[in-house]
Amino acid sequence: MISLQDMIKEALGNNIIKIEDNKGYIDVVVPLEKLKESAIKVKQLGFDHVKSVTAVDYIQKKQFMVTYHISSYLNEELSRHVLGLSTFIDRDNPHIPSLATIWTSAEFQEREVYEFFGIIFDGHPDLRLLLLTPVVAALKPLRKDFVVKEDSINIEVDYAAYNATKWW
Amino acid sequence: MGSDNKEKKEERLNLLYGDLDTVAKMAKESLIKGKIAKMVDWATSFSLWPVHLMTSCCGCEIGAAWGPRFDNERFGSLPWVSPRQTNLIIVEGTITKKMACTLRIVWEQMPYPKFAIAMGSCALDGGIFYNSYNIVRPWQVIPIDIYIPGCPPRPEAVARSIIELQKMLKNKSLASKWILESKREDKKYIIPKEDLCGWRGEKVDLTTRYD
Amino acid sequence: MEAGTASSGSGIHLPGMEIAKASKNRYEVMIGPAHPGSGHMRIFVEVDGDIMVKVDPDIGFVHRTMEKLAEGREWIQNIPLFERIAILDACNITLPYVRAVEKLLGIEAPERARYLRTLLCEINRVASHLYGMGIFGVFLGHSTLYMWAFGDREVFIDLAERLTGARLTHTYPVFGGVRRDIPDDFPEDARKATRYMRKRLNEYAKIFLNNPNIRSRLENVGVLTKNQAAELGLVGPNIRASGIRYDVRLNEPYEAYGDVDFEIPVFEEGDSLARAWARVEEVRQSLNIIDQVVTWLEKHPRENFMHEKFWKTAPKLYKDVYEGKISYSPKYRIKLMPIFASLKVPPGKSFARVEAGRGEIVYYVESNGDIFPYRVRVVSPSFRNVIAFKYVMPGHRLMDLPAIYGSFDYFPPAFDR
Amino acid sequence: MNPCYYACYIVYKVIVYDIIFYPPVYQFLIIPGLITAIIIAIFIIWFERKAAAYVQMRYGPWEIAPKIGGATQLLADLTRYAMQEIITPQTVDTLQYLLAPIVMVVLALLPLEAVPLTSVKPYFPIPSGYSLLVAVAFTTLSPLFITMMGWASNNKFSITGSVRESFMITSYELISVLGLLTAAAMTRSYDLVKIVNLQMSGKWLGLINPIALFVVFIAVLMSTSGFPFEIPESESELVAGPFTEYSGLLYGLNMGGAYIRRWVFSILITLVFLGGWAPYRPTPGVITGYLIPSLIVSLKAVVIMGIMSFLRSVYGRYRLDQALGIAWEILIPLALLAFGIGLAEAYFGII
Repeated sequence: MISLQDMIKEALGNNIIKIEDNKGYIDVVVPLEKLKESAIKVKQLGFDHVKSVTAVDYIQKKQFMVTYHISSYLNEELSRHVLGLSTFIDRDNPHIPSLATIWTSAEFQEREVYEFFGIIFDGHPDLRLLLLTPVVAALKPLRKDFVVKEDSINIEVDYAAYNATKWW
Repeated sequence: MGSDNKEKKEERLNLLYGDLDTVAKMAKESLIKGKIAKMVDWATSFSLWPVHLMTSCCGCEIGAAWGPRFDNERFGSLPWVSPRQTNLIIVEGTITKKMACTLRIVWEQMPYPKFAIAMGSCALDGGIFYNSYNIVRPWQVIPIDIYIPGCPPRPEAVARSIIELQKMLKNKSLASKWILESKREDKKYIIPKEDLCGWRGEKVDLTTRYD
Repeated sequence: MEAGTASSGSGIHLPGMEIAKASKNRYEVMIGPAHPGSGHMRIFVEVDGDIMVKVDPDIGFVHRTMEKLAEGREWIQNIPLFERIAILDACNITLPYVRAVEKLLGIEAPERARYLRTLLCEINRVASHLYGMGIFGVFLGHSTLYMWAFGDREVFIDLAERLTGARLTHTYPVFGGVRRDIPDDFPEDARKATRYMRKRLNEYAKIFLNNPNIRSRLENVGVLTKNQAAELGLVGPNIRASGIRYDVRLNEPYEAYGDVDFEIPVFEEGDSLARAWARVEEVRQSLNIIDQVVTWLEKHPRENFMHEKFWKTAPKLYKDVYEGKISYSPKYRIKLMPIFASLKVPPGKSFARVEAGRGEIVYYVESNGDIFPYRVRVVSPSFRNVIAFKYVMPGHRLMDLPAIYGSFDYFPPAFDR
Repeated sequence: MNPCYYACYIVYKVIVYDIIFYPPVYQFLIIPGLITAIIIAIFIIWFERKAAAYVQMRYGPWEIAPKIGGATQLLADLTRYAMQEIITPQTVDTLQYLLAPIVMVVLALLPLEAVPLTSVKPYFPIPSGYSLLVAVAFTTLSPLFITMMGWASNNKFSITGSVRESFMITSYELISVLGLLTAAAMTRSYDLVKIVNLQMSGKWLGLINPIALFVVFIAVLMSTSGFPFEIPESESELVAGPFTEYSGLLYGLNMGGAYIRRWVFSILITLVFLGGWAPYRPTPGVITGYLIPSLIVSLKAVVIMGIMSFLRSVYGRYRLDQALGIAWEILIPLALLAFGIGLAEAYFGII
């Protein structure tokens, strides 16, 4: 029984920039241009669905990290593990090949990342807004340079307007 | 005195000829004098049908409040499907910017006399999501009669709000007042409809019935 | 329903959300967001005659921006925040967050805490399944099932309330353990509840699942094969109804699930009826687990339910009350240890998954060593189930929409977060 | 004789004989017409809610009148509906939109003009040898206006609902007509009085030919969208079907209209299958010849309506194609079978 890490190493070869055992999942970092190729290879191993598509904004490094957490349903041995397929993309020009054509389960999650971060998934079959209104989505709310106020005293509440709505 | 009598005579004549305005006025006057006004308030207070408008997580407790244990149907209140046949909105928690338009449209679709209960601290002032970038205070969208604090409020609190609304209806005779005045005194909404519904991109009909 | 605007013609156009204009003999129906058959979401349905051709779920009507808010709040404050994802399943929903942070902290809850968490998780699972079944009943016009399920749900909400003090928002699991221990007479009540529920489940089957009228609505409707379910990445009872034997409790046992004895009901049919049955059978298994956990808790002496690192900072009164030196009185407010307020979590990335009532819930937590999380990513079960509407519904009749929608036990706030 | 007394007597006679007990007025407006129908609708809807509540482990309407179990609940609902604003959306066809519910209710009551409620000749509303045929023909009129409502509302849900309604019309009408006319075949008469008189001996047609009764019962459920055939107004995908846009009094009329139709059908079933005013034998006189038999018929009809209402708490709703399948594949053969059985029974002289 070879370990999962070796299996991945064997399958992806020198596509891997870094492979590490994070808490709860095995993280494989691949370069952006090799992402689709690696995804196809990983799927052939038996990883059949995407659990989550995550983007993290590293504003200081001017990078986004996009991680696909993938696992398996049909292969019981693989279903005990979660594999993270990560890649780093440029923050100013956020384009990434879409994996929704490989894993259908990524379709809605990529749409969500698109509207929250403004990351454009090239080749996505149906890249539209999902949760937000266009006005809010334009803020790209999950980026780190969008800051919500956390001080409850300074929250603007127009109580004069509130009084004006009392009726009868 | 003499001119008064003349007017009264004219009114009666109008009744014969069929001046509908006068007839409506006289009918309204008889409403004030008679017991019909009280009857209307009584009937409305025991027939507060909330519209099915699930807005957020307090919906769980709404389900429980009309479930067997708390059974708000005891107060004659029956959750109903279509806004046209109901007279109560229960705002169940947070209103997001996407939902606000729907809330206003549903409110406008309901026939008068109608009432609104804001349930949960999110509906009061944002609650735990007070600094979220995607929420709207419900009182900015529709006029609210009663607030229920709590996150989420217990079903007993929902029942209490129905009882309080019944009391309010009877004491202030809200329902019959609408029939008499045929419009609400204050029809202002804080956020205009074009702001709420503008994102939908469709042509919003801004001339509501009350302008 | 939006009847006022619904009549304004074919296909409305949302900027950024354009959908294809309906062709001539097709008809577009908007189910939601204020529609008795939708809950808090909208479904654009394109109908050809009576057959649904294209289904496009439009969601986000309950999006309360939790992932963003979590980045500005302390680690412990985020537990009640994430509870609001699906407050009817609060313990299951927050547990993976707690576990992910525990992984970063490098601690593990003591054994008693693990059993207590399992107990509340299973109570929540039963309540959540009953909620789903009730909504399913009302979708099919069967109001009696709705009332029964909501009435029996109260039994389990009561149990949870006795355990935690709150009907829905328990905030029970915290880092390193749980908030408090069970009351002394809890096991007896729990056994009574499970006995009652087992009896009721048979009655549910009699009036709902074996009702010929309901069976004819559900059989061979919304069929998902094993491979399709895996491809769409669905979760929870929905995949187990399609023949996939996947349950986080089984595949990656967490808390006390490795020690208790239970089965995972798996069905092969993959239709709406199988999904409904999967829930009923799962409730039965949960009742078994509750019984086992309660017995374990009774047999084992009271010991620590909080990790030593946090317990030693607890106020003296709190310890005294718990250890029985002072008898409990309502005037004592049980507070969390002050250490939680300024908790700093070591930098790192962690990932945790838990089988919630509606299916697997996944958290990705990233810390940079601050008192706030750097990034929290939540993927709730409904988030992964919603894709099914787009691919399963086309080809069915319009009247099948509630039958399919209800069978997936979809809960919009859980999607929107 | 005191002239005043004489005048009073004349007025009394006119009121009682020429107005109240004048059959077209009495049957259309009093028993079993409008007033009774409204009272029955109030009672039955309350009963429906209470029965459902009983099955569902709760109280149902209560606080409004705790001593009588909240029986005045529907009074409050009706008053509220009557006093609420009537919204006419801009997009509707105003005339049809306003007229359709009113015409629907009036036409729903029309069959009562044809059914005799007593065997005493002066109290027949329309003395006719074909009263069964006329009544059945009248029952088919009002559903057309439900279709019209949906069309006039100009709302997608309404139109879909009215299309479903018209599907249902085509399927249930044949069944109900076949089922009701089985009685005509068995008794060799279209006259309801004759049909009831034949059942006086205790041989109710419903007992002799239960299949016909069952078929008609299901057809009535389909026609008045009772569970499990509540398809045109199925709330979980079409908000309220054809009635979606209606508010205030007009919706009250719609809601009442369905119950009035159910009431009319119940009276027809009572007369045809359940022996009408049997075992009571009407004798000449207003009270004994008209009031009492009509009350007996009403009582029996109320029982039928109660059974129909109770089904709500047991069944969900069928899909449209399933309901149509049940109608065309099961009920119509059953109706034909019932017709055949009826003919055979008539031939062998059982009836």
